[in-house]
Amino acid sequence: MTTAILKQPGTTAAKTPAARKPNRSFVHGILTNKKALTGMAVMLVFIALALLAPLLFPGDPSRITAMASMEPSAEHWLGTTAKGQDVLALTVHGSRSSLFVGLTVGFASTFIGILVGLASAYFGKFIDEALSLVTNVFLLLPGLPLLVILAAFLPPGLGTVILVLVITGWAGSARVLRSQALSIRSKDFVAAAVVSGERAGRIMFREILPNMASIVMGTLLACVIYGIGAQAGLEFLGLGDASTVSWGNNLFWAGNEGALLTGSWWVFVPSGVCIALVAFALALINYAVDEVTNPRLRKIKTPKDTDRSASK
Amino acid sequence: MRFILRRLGFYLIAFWASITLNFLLPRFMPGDPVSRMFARTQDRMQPEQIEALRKLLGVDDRPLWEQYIGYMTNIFTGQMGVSISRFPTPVTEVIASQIGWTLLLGGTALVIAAVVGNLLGVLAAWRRGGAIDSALPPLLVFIGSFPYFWLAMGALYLFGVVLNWFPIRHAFTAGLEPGFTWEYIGDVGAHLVLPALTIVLVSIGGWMLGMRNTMIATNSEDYITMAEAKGLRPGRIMLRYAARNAMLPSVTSFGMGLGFVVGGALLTEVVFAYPGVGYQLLNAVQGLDYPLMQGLFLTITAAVLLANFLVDILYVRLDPRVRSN
Amino acid sequence: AANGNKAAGTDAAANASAFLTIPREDMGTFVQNFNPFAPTVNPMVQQSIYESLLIFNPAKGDTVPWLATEWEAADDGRSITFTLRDGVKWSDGQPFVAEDVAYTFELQKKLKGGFEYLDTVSAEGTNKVTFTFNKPWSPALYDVGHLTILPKHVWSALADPEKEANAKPVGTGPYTEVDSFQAQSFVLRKNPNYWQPEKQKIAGIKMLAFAGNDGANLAAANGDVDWAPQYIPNIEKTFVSKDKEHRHYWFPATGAMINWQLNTTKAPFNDVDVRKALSMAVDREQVTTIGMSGYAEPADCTGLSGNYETWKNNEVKENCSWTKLDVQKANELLDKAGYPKGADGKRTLKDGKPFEFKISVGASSSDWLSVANVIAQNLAEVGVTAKVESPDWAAVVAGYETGDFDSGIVWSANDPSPYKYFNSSMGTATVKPVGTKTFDNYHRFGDAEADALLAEFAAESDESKQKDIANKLQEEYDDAAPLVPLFSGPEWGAFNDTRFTGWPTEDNPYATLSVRSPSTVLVLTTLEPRK
Amino acid sequence: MSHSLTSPVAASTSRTPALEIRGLGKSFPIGGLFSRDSVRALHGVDLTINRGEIVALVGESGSGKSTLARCVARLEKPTRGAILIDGVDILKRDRFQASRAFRSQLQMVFQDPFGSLNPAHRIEHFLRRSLAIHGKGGGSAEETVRRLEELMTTVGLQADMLNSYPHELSGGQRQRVAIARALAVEPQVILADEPTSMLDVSVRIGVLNLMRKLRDEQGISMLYITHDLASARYLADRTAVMFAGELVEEGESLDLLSNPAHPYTQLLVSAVPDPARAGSYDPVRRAELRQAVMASTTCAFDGDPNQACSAEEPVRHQVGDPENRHWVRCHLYRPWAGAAGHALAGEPTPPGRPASNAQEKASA
Amino acid sequence: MTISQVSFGSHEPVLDVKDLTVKYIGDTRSTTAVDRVSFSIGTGEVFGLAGESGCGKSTIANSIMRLLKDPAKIAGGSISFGGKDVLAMSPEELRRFRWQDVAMVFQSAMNSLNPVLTIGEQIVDIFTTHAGYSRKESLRRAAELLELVRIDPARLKSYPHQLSGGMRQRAVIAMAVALKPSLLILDEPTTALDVVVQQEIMAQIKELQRELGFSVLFITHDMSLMVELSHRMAVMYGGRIVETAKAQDVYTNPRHPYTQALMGAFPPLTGPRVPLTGLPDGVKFRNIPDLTEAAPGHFVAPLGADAPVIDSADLAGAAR
Ligand SMILES: Nc1ncnc2c1ncn2[C@@H]1O[C@H](COP(=O)(O)OP(=O)(O)OP(=O)(O)O)[C@@H](O)[C@H]1O
Ligand SMILES: Nc1ncnc2c1ncn2[C@@H]1O[C@H](COP(=O)(O)OP(=O)(O)OP(=O)(O)O)[C@@H](O)[C@H]1O
Ligand SMILES: [Mg+2]
Ligand SMILES: [Mg+2]
Repeated sequence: MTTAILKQPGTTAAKTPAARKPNRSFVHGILTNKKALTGMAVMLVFIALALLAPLLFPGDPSRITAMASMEPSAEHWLGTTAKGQDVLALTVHGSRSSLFVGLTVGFASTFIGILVGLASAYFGKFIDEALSLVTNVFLLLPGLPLLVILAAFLPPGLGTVILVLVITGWAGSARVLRSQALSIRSKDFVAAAVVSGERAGRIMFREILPNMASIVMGTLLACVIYGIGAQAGLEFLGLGDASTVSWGNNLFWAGNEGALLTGSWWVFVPSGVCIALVAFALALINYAVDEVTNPRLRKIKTPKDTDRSASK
Repeated sequence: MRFILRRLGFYLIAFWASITLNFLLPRFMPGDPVSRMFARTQDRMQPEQIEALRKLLGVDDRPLWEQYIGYMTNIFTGQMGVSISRFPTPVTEVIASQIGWTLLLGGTALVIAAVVGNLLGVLAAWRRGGAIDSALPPLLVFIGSFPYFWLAMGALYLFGVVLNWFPIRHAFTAGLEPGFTWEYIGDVGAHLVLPALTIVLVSIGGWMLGMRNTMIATNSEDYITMAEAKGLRPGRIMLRYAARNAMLPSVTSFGMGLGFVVGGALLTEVVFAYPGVGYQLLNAVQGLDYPLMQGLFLTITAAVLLANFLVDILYVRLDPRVRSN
Repeated sequence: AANGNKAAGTDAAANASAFLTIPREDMGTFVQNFNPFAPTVNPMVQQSIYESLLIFNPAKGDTVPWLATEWEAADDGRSITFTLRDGVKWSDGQPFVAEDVAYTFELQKKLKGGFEYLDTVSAEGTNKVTFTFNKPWSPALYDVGHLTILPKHVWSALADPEKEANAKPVGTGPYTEVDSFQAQSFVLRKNPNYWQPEKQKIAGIKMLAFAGNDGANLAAANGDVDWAPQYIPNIEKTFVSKDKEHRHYWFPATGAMINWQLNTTKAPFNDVDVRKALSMAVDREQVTTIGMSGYAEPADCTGLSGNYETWKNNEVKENCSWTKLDVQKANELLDKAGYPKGADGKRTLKDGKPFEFKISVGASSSDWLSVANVIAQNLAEVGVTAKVESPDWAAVVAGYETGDFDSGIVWSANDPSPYKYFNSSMGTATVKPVGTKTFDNYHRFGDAEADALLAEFAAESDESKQKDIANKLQEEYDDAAPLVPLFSGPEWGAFNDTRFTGWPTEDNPYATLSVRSPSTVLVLTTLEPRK
Repeated sequence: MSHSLTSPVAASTSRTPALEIRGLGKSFPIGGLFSRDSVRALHGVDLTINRGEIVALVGESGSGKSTLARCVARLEKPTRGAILIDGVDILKRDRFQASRAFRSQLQMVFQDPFGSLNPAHRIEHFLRRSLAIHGKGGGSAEETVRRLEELMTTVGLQADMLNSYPHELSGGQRQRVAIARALAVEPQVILADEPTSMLDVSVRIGVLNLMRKLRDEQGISMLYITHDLASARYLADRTAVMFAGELVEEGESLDLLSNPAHPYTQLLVSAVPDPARAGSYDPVRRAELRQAVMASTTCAFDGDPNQACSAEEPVRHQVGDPENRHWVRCHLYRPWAGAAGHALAGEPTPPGRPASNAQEKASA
Repeated sequence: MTISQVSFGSHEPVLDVKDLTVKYIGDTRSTTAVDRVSFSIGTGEVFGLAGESGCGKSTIANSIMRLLKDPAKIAGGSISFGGKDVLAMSPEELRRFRWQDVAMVFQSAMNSLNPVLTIGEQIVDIFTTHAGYSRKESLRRAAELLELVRIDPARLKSYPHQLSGGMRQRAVIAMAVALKPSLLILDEPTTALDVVVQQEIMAQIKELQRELGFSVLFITHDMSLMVELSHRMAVMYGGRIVETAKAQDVYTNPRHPYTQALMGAFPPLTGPRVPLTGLPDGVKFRNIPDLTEAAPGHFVAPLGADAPVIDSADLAGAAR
C-alpha cells in the first residue's frame, strides 16, 4: 500500500458527490421522487383533459342534452344534472376554468411575491419596512371574508375572481420569498456582485433569483392550490362568475339543485374529487420539492455542508 | 416588552388599514342597497319609500373624505351604525349575538386541529418512517385537499341526513332554552361535532406536516444531540428539548392559521346554517347590508389581530430570546 | 333534536301542543324586531300579527272580508267607505276602532310614503272609515285594503315609530305573542283576545331561520318543518317521495309574470318586429321545464299571469302568435326587419355590427340564470348571440334603473287588478329618460293609446267595465309587445300534513301556500292539529 | 528570498496613499421603523494604506473590522468621515453606491468562499462579468478568453476550471477565484476580510502567499482583515489594532507584535497559542490586562474620574523608534515607561487631569 | 508537567479504540468517514486529534458516545471504555454510560444549549436524570458547578442567549464535568470564540482537568493550540490517522507531509518571518497505509515510492 499525494484535476468534485449544476440535480431529484412523479402524473392527466375538453366534449358543456338527474350510465358516464346536463362534460370542461384560474392566480401572486420579496430584500431599509408592513397587513386580514366582500363588490366575471384571489393571495408568497431573498441577500456573493459593480436589477434577477428556484416553485404551487380552492369556495357561495363552467360552479349548481337531497351523488362528487386530486397532486409536488431541497426531510442523507464559522 | 410594543404598533397599523379598506370597499360598489332590496322584494316598494329609505340609511352624497372622517369617529366611539337588513338593530348587537358561536366553532376546531396535528407531527418526526410517519401525512394531505364546503356538505348529508347521527343545522335545537343545563350544553356539543370535524379534518394535515418538518429540523440541532449525550430519557428529549423548540414556528402559524380557520368557518357555517359571523357575513353580503358587512369584517379582523397579538405575547413567554430584546 | 318533529308525528296530543313550524329561507338569523316598517320585516308580522281590512285570494280570485265586513266605492270613484267588523280586539284587550285605521294610514304615509292618491282617511264613529282620493282611483281598493292595521294607542305613544323594535307586538292577528326568541328561531303563540278564537286551533307558530334555500330544503326533506313555501328542486323526489302520504305540494300559477325585458331605447329593441321575433325564438316550454322545473305556466300574448286569469282577453289569448315558439317565423321576421344572417349563420345589425347583446340576471337567482341560459341557447338558433351576465342583483338593478342595460329577466307588478301591470309596462308616465332613475318601467316603453285606456281604467270602479278596458289594453299589449313575457311565476308551496291538516289545495283553493301574502292568515286560521 | 518579506514600496511614503480613511464613523440603527436607537460600530477611524502595502487590521470579534471594510467598499453608508482613493474623496465624488469608476479602483474579497460565489453560476461567469462591467475584457472574444486564462494562472488555478461550478471546488480554490474576480478589475486596493478564516488549515498559507505575490508582483495595496495575529505578522507590512470600533494601535507588524503598547493588543498577543511558549498562561497577568482593557473600553465613552482614563479622546503616542511608525492611543500609555511598552506600569495618575467630561459625553 | 505526562503509557487506558470504521450510507454511494482508526487514551491523559474539516474527527467523537445518527453506521472495529464494550451496550446502559462515564463539549456552545430552557434547568436535568437528586439539591449543585467555571451562580436563571459566547462554552464545560466523568471529549470547543476567550477556556479546562483528573479527547484543527495543550496527539487525514506521537514530538519533528503542511499553516508569533508553505490546493492523499513506528512512540503512515505531486505554481509563490 502506498500513500500518494495526487494533484486533482480542477473539475473533480471536492465537496459534493454530484458534479452537476445544482439546479440540474434539483430537477433530477424531482424526477426521481415518487411523490413528485405521482403528483406530476395526476397533473398531466388534468392538464391533458383541460386541453382536450373541446375535442372530447365539443360544444357548450352546459347544454341540456338528456333527461334530468340520470344515474351514471353507458351514455352518460357520470350521469346528468338536475337540468339534464352531462356531468362528465361539465367536469372535464370545468377543469379548464379551474386550472386556468389556479395557474393564473398562482403565477400572478408568485410574480408579485417575487417582485416584492426581491425589492424588499435587496433595497432593505425603508422600502423593506414599508413592503413588509403591507405584506403583513394583507397576510393578517382574514382571507376568505375579505375575498367574499371583495367579490361582492367588484363586477363579477373571471377577471374579478382572479383579481380578488391575487389581492388576497400574494402576501403569503411575498413573505416566504422575502425571507428567502433576505437570507440570500445577506450572502456574500450578493455583496461581491455589488462590489464588482453589478446593477440592482441584474443582482436581483440574475444573482438572487436563480438561487430561489425551489422556493419560487414551492410558493407557485401553494398559490395555485390556493387559487383553485378559493375560486371553488367563492363560486360555491355564489360569488363567482356563474356564467362559466368550473368545478366550483358545478358544485354551486349541484347544491342549488339539491343534488344531495335527491341523492344525485354523481353530480356532487366528481368536481369535489377533481379539486381535491389537483390540490393533492400539487401538494405532493410541493412536498417533493421540499424534500429535494431539504435533504433532512428525506430518508437518505447527503454529506453535510462543512460550514465551520470562524467568527460567530 | 419592546417587542410587544412594536407588535402592538404593527397591529394598530394593520387595524387602521383594514378600517380604511373597509370604508373604501363598499364605495366602489355599483348600485346601492336600496335598489338591491327593491330587487329582492320584487316590486313591493314604492319609489317614495325607496327615497325615504335612502335618506334614512345615510347612503348620501357627501364628499368621500367627510364620510371617512365620520366613519372613523364612529368606529372609535364604538358605533358601527345600524344594520340595514336588521334595521334598526345596531350592528354591534347583531354581531354580539353571533361572534360567540364563531369563537366556539373556530376556536374548538383550531385548538383540536392544532393540538392533535402538532402531537401527530411530533410523534411522526420522532419515529421517522414509523406507522404514523408513513401512513398519516399523505392521507391527511389528501383529505386536506378537499374544499371545506365539500367535506362539510358530504358530512352533513352522510352523518346528518342519511345516518341521522348528528343534527344538521343551527348551533342548538330551536326552542331549547339556552342556559347552563346539561341538556343545553350537550345539545350545543352535538351541533358542534360535524362543523368542527370538517374544519379539523381539512386543517389538521397542515399542522401535522408543519410540525413534523420543523421537528425533523430540530432533531438534527446540536442541542438535541447534546441532550442525548447527556443521557436524558427519550421522552424528555422529545418533549422538553425537541418539541418545545419545534413548537415555536407552530405558535406563529397558530396566529396565521386563525385567519384561515375564520375562512374555513365561514364556508362551514354556511353549509350548516351555523349562526356565526361568517354565516352572517354571507347574509350581509347577499343583503347588501353595508354597515353590517363592515362591522363584521372589522370584527373578524379585530379578532384575528387580537388573537395574533395574544399569540405574540404567548410567543414571548415561550421564546426567551424574544423576551429580552 | 333534529328529528323531534318526526317522532312526535303520530301522537294527537303532541300535535295539539305542537307548533306549526315554518322555515324562512332568506334570513340567516332573526332579530327581535316586529316593526312592520323595518326594511326587512320579520316573518309573520303582516300575516299573523297584524291584519288587513280585506284579503284577496289569487288562487280563486275572490275577496274575503276580514277586519272590514263590507265596503262601498263612491260612484265617482273618488272615495271608498269600509265598515269595520264588530268585536275585534287588540291582543292587549283594547278594542279595534276606526281611529286605528285612520292612524295607520297617516303613519304609513309619513314613514314610508306612497298612497299619493289618498286625500284623507277619516274615521266615522268607531266602525266606519272613509278614504277619499284626489282623483278617481279604482285600483285603490286592494291597495288600501291590504295594508295591515296597527293599534293607534300603542304606536301613537312612540317617539320614533320607525326605529321601534316592537319586541312585543300588539296586533289583531291569530298569533301575536312572541315567545322563546332566539337568533335562529322564534315562536308566536295564540293571541288571547283573537276575534275568532274558534279558528286558533294550533298551539303556535315556530319560525326557523335559513340563509338560503339549501338549508330550508334540507329541513323540509328531513321532515323538520310543516310548511315549505320556498322553491324545492325536483320536489317529487327530494320532498314528496320520502312520505307520499303526507307530503304534498301545489304550485298555482298566481305569481307575477316573469318577463324578459328588452331595453326599448336601444336599437334593435326599439323595433317591435325584433321584439316579437326574439320572443318567438324563445322555447317557453324548455324555459319552464329547465328553469322552473316545469312548474310555471308559459306566458301568452296578454302578458298577464295566472293571477289575472279572470281578466284575460280570450281572443288575444287564442290568436296569440308571438309568444309561441316558431323559429322559422322568427327568422323570417328578422330577415324582413333587416337583420340578415351572415355566412356563419350569425345575424348582423343595421349598422353592420353583429347582432349581439347581454342578458342580465342577478347572480343569486339561480332559477332565472337557467332561464337566461336557455334563452341564450334558443337565440343561437335564429343567429342571435346573447351572453348571460350575472353580476350581483344590485348591479343589475342599478343598470335597470338608469336604463344602462341590454336586456334582463325581471318580475312584474302583481296586484289584484291588472292596472299596475299595464301601467308599468306601457304607461308613458312611468317612462324616464335614460340616465334618470325609474323604478317600474325599466324597459322604458310608453304608448299613448295605452295611456288613455289606463286613465279610463283608473276612473272606473265597476269591475265588469274595468274588464272591458283591460281587454283593450291587452290588445294594445299584443300589438306593441313592450316586453317579452315568459311565464307566470308559480306560487311555490308544499306542506307536510303529518301534524296539521286543512291545507289549501288545488281542490280547496281557499288560499295559496304562500307564507308572505295577505292570504296566509287564511291558512293559519284553517289549519288544525291532526287528530 | 527574504526580500519578499518586506514590501519594496512600503517606504515610499511621499506619494499619495492608495487608500486613506479619515475619521470614518458608522452607527447602525437598531429596532424597527420607529426606533431611534443605534449601535456605534465605528468611531473616528483614520487609516492609510500606501501603494503596494499590505496593512493588517486585527481585533476581536465584533470590534468593527468587517464594518470598516464594508464601509470602505461602500456596501454600507458610513455615517461620517471621508474615504480617499488617490487623494480623491470618493464619498463625495460618486454619489451612487454602485459607481463603476469607484468599483474599478477598489475591490473586496470576502471571508466565506462558500458564500461569496453564487452557486448558480460557473466560475467563468464571475470573471467574465467583472471584465465586462469594467470594460477590461479587451476588444474581442479571444482577448477576453485570454484574459480569463491569464487571471486563472495568476491565482494559481487551471484554466479548465472556468467551466466548473463553485461547489465543485475546494475552499482554497474558491477563495482564489474570488481573488481572481477582484483582480479582473485591475483595482488599486483590495480589501480582504478574513480571507482565510473559513479555509482548511492546510491551504491557508497558500492563499496568504498568493496575496503576497500579488502585492510584490502587481503592487496592489491590500487591507488584510483578520483576527489571527500570527498571519498578520506573516503577511502584513503594518498592522492596525481595532478595539470597540476604534483604532487603538498601529505600527510595523513585527514591531507592533513584539512591543504591544495598548493593553488590548497585549491581551491579544498573549492569547495567541504558540507551542513555543507552551504553558505561558499567567492568570494574574491576564486578570490585570483584562481590567485594563475593560477600563479602556469605558474611557472613550463615559470616563470615570477615578480612573486613569478620562473622557477626553486619548491622544496618539509614538511608541519606540519613529522608524516603525508605531503609535498607540490610550490614556494608560506612559511614554516614559520605556520602549518595552509596559502600559500597565503602576505610575500614579498625573495630577490635574481634568475630571469634567460633560461635553465629551454629549458628543459621544 | 502534569501527572499524565509522566504516567503516559504506563496506565491502563480509559478508552481503547481499535480499527474503528464508520460509514455514511448514501442512496447512491457511501463514504467511509472513519477508516480503521485505532488509538487509546490513558487515565488523566490529554489526547489530541487534529485534522482538517471533514476528516472524521467528530465522527469518532460521536461514535464513542454512540451518538451517530441514521445514515452513519459503525462498520467495524471496537470501542471499549474502562474494559466495557461500548458498541454492545443496551439503550438503558448506554443512557447511563453517557455523561456519567464520558461527557462531551460540542463545537458550538450556542447550538448545544437548548435556547428555551435556562442554563440552570439544563444542568438540573443532568442531576435529576443520573444522580436522582431532588430539584433543590440539583440546583445547589448546579450553582457550585457554575462557580467552578467562574460564572456567577445567579446566571442559573439565564437563558443561553443571555450569556456571551465564552460564558456559554464555560457553562457547557461545567455541565460536562457535572458527573465527574472519567473521559471528557472536547470537539473543537473554542473554534467559534475569540482568541482571548479561547485561551481562557482552555486554561480553565486544564485547571479542571488538574483538579478532577479526567482524561481528555481534544479535537481541533488548530495545531498551535493542540500542541500547547495535549500530551499525545494524532493527526487525521481522510478518515485515517497519518501520524501519532507526543505532542512536542509532532511539533518539533513532523514526519508526514500532511502534518508538516498543518504545522506550516501557523506562522510563529516570534522570531523572524520565514516563508511557509501550506498544502497546495487540491492536493489529495490516497490509500494511506497503516502506521509504522518511525521513532520511539512516534508513529507515521509511510509515504509510498511515488513522489508527492506538488503544484509548482503554488509552491513557487510560497517559496519566494
Ligand atoms: N447591519 C448591522 N446592524 C446592526 N449592527 C451591526 C450590523 N453590522 C454590524 N453590526 C455591529 O457592529 C459591530 C461590528 O461588527 P463587525 O461585523 O464589523 O465586527 P468584526 O470585527 O468584523 O467581527 P468578526 O471578527 O466577528 O467578523 C458589532 O457589534 C455588530 O453587532
Ligand atoms: N450525515 C452525514 N451524511 C453523510 N456524510 C456525512 C454526514 N456527516 C458527516 N459526513 C461525512 O463524514 C466525514 C467526516 O465528518 P466529520 O463531521 O466527522 O468531520 P470533522 O473532522 O469533524 O470535520 P469538522 O472539522 O468540519 O467538524 C465527512 O467527509 C463528511 O462529509
Ligand atoms: Mg467580520
Ligand atoms: Mg467536527
